[in-house]
Amino acid sequence: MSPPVATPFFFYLLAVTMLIGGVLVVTRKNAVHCALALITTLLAQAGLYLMLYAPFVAGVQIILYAGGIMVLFLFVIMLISIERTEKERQFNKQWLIGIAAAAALGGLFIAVYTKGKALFPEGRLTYAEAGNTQALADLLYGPHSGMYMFAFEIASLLLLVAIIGAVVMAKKRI
Amino acid sequence: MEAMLHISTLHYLVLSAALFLLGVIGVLTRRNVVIVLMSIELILNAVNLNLVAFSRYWQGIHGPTALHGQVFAIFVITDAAAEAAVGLGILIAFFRNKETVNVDEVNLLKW
Amino acid sequence: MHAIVEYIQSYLSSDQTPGAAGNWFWATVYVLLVFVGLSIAVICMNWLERKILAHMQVRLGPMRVGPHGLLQPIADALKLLLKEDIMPAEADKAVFWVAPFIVVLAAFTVFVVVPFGPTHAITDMNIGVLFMLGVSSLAVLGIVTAGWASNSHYPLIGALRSSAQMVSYEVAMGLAVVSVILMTSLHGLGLYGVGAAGSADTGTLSMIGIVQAQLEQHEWFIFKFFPLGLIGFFIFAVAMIAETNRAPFDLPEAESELTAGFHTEYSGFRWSLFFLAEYSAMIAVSSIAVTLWLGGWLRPFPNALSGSTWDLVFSLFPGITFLFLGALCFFNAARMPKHPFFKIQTIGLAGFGAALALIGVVLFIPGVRERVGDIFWFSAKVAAFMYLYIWYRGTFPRYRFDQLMKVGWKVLLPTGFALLILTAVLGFVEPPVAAWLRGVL
Amino acid sequence: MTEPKTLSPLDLDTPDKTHLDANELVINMGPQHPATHGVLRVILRLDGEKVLGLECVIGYLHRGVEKIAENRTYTMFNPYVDRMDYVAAVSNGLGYCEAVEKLLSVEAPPRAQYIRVILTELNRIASHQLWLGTHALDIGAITPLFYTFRDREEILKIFEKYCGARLTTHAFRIGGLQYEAYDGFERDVKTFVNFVKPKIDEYEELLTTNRIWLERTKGVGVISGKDCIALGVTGPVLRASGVKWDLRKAQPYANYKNFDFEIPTGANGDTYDRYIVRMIEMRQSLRIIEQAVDGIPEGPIMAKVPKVMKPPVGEIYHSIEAPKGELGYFIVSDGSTQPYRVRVRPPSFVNLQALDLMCRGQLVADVIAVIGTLDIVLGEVDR
Repeated sequence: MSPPVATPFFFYLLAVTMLIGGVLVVTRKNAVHCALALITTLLAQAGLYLMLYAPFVAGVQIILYAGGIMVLFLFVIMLISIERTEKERQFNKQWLIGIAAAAALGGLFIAVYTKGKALFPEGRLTYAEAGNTQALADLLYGPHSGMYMFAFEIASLLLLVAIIGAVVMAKKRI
Repeated sequence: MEAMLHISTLHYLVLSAALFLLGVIGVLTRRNVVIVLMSIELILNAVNLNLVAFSRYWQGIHGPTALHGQVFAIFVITDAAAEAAVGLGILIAFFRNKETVNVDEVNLLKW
Repeated sequence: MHAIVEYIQSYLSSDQTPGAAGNWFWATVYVLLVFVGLSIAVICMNWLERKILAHMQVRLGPMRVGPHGLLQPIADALKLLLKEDIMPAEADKAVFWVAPFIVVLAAFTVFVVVPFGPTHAITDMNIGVLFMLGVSSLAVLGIVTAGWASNSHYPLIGALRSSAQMVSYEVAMGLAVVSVILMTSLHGLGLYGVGAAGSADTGTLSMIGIVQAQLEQHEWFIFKFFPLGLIGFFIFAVAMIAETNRAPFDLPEAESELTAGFHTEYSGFRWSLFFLAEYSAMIAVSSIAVTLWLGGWLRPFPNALSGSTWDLVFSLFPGITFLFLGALCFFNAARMPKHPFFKIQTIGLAGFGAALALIGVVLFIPGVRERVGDIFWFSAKVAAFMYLYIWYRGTFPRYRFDQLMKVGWKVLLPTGFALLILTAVLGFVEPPVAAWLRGVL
Repeated sequence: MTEPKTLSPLDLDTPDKTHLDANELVINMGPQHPATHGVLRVILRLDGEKVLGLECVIGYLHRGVEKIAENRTYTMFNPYVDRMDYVAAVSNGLGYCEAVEKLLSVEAPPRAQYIRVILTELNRIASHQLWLGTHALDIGAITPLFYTFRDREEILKIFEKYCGARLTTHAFRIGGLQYEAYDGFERDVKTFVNFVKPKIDEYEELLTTNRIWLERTKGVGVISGKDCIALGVTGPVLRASGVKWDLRKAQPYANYKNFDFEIPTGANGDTYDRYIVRMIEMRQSLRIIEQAVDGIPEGPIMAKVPKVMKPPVGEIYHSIEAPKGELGYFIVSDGSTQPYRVRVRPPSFVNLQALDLMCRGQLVADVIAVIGTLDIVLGEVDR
């Protein structure tokens, strides 16, 4: 893998795409538009993962998030009628409180970052992405350092429970 | 300008924080449950971005196999899938009974 | 000036893909080549499908535009581009506009990692197969939004059907793919994942890596662990037809039930985008199948007919094929009616045949024939899949929706799981057993 | 014009609340729909994809054929009946001519009878071929359509040679035939019989053992023999439900009693059985044709009928076994040159009644298969 080209340009492009997508998700009336904006955000984020030398996570992001979860969202949006909800009030009554809380959280972030900026010295790295998937697999199930094996099993159990739960919840007559 | 052009971990953290805040605003202010769920996805993604950015930072110190942040990101994605499935399942059950998708109308413990 | 030329030439001597070599010029050229090649392939496919299907159904197919209807796809494309683009009044304008582009983008982006040869790919990715599956699954989004944005019953039902279908068959498809990825790690040397990352014993997701694994193991994966590879291939072959919404799984566009499915309300240019996407998606999944099971760019019979003589014989195939096609054109030109009305058509067909024959002759030149051999074999295998698609369409009735789901979830998925487990077990057991057998014999 | 209140339990105004919540989704299939064989409109009441009930809205092709009859002489009305079941025009003509002949108490001479049988049976094959092609097309198999049309063409060629028309033939006249069989008629028919026999095997090769075809047709649109009789369903649909009822055997008309043939019956009354029954019927028709061609007697082709027909006062009901079922003509004569009333009992119309029963509990895709398997022609349903 050659060194990345025009890193700042792509970073800002993807970052701006993500933020615009995020703003649209929060503000659009139509849920399908929100979903499309979210998909844009997710894909831009997959691009950022690639820039961070995390190709496997990027692939999972595309196949699971954009290709799986968002299809589920779109499916549900189409099953429930949205014509009516579009005409209704979009924000709830405590929107002011919500924004205030978010602003407070934002203030906290800013404070943390300004204080702790010095704690993040950039470790420069130029290494090939080639082994990324294999290294991840090694961490997850490898014989030498498979320290996440147990967590992985728990996650699969969680998924099983979620499947059963979703079926029980959504089915009219079981 | 130099700080702007050299993309460091902090850049990713700021982006992630902004995304997180957007998600929080969405969760706290929107009425439509579907959009609230999508905002939760935004939050989870912000966290993921953070994790992967730190994973890269960590690799710079401990070598290429220090991928714990990415492993965590994968777990978060798994969790997001489970959350979306169950959340939308609840949503459908709720909609079938109340014929609404607004969170502030979920004000009964049973119906 | 010299530096630029050197930069351009720098790729030619390397044994990498342009993406891996970081050569922007050649990467751009490859992107353009793939794009143009794909468009031509879709046009050819359009004509071939109509002709082959017609001959299966005792009719002639297009005969009017050009000799034997050869110009028909171009006429169709012109018609579609000039046609009025109708937007339903109640449609969601923005989404309606963007949906076909999502589908087309997803269908074309996939080709970034398709390896037409060891160096003939735009780039090679560490996550190649994952990338292909992921990006091709994005097409569902376009289909769902297209159906929704049309704001009409039939497209909506068609969209829901196709998304349900694509999502369910993706699972079986993924299982078959994973079984192949397991096979890549089996060199008969060690167990899975043993050794450091990147060592010879670990598997790979890279498309080029998968073909190279088949090369190293001297076995196409369709024959590996017989019949496991064959079963995996079969699962994939069924799932890929369902993925691309083709007969007999073409419920989303079931004409007799849903008129045209999700693209009922589309017309003109935007409809043609769906058409383009459908055919390039067919080519895309076929090339995944070819790469994973049929040895990608490798020529057939690498073991039985090995040696430099056979290499030479097989390297003549591209030229022979084109010469044959040219001869076919000449033969048909000779059979044309002798009436002056058909003069232009006859000349055109003969000219086309001459062009094909010329290409065939060029492909015999030693320097050229070594370089195009891999592309030719890859394309030939993909073309065989395309023929299968047409053949299925001419033969099979259509499944009902519940039966389709039953096939996906109750037949393919359990088979896929069994296949995965058996592949893993065999991969674990085979090396020691083989070693033991070697000791005994 | 105000829409008349629907009498059925299907209320068109059921609020279509949402796709998810509504227990019922009302969908309108047709009249412009590729799979409703013309202009049938079906209002489907669905629970998801399951059919809760349906209602057929017909009349889009109504031309008042029965009323026209009251203002035409018996001879003038003859061509009109061809326009009802236009894919089996010869059968329609046979039924009408025989009914009027019965009213006039004349009988067509034997030679005419034989030629009538040959043409009618040829028409039965043509009708079944058209049915098979379109039915398979509805289920998604596109190729059989072209095969059947290729072979049906040969039948139409024989019709064209015989009477000049291919579709609405007006082949028969009251009292016999207008045209003598052309030179080489027998040879043409024999060639056709030998030509089409392997072709029927070809159709079966494509479909009979095809897994997908079996899954799409077995157990779909089941109707019991009892229900068939209660609804008045006739023809292959009735026979596929296990009732051995064929007017050619039960009330022999023309000279069917002289021919040796079998009546195929099914056991399950599903779409697959109906398909098999029709395939066997085609083969049986070929058998009848072979016997008839070999035995055409010499003689006149027209009985003595008056130029101006004035049947005696009275009424008559005569029915024949058309390709689609019992085709009956009820004619009331007041002694004048024009019938007082003609009432047609079209098999398609009566068979269509069973659609609701056959589709309940099935899926939407099955509705299309069942409409196909009933083999309706809207020209005949609406008249």
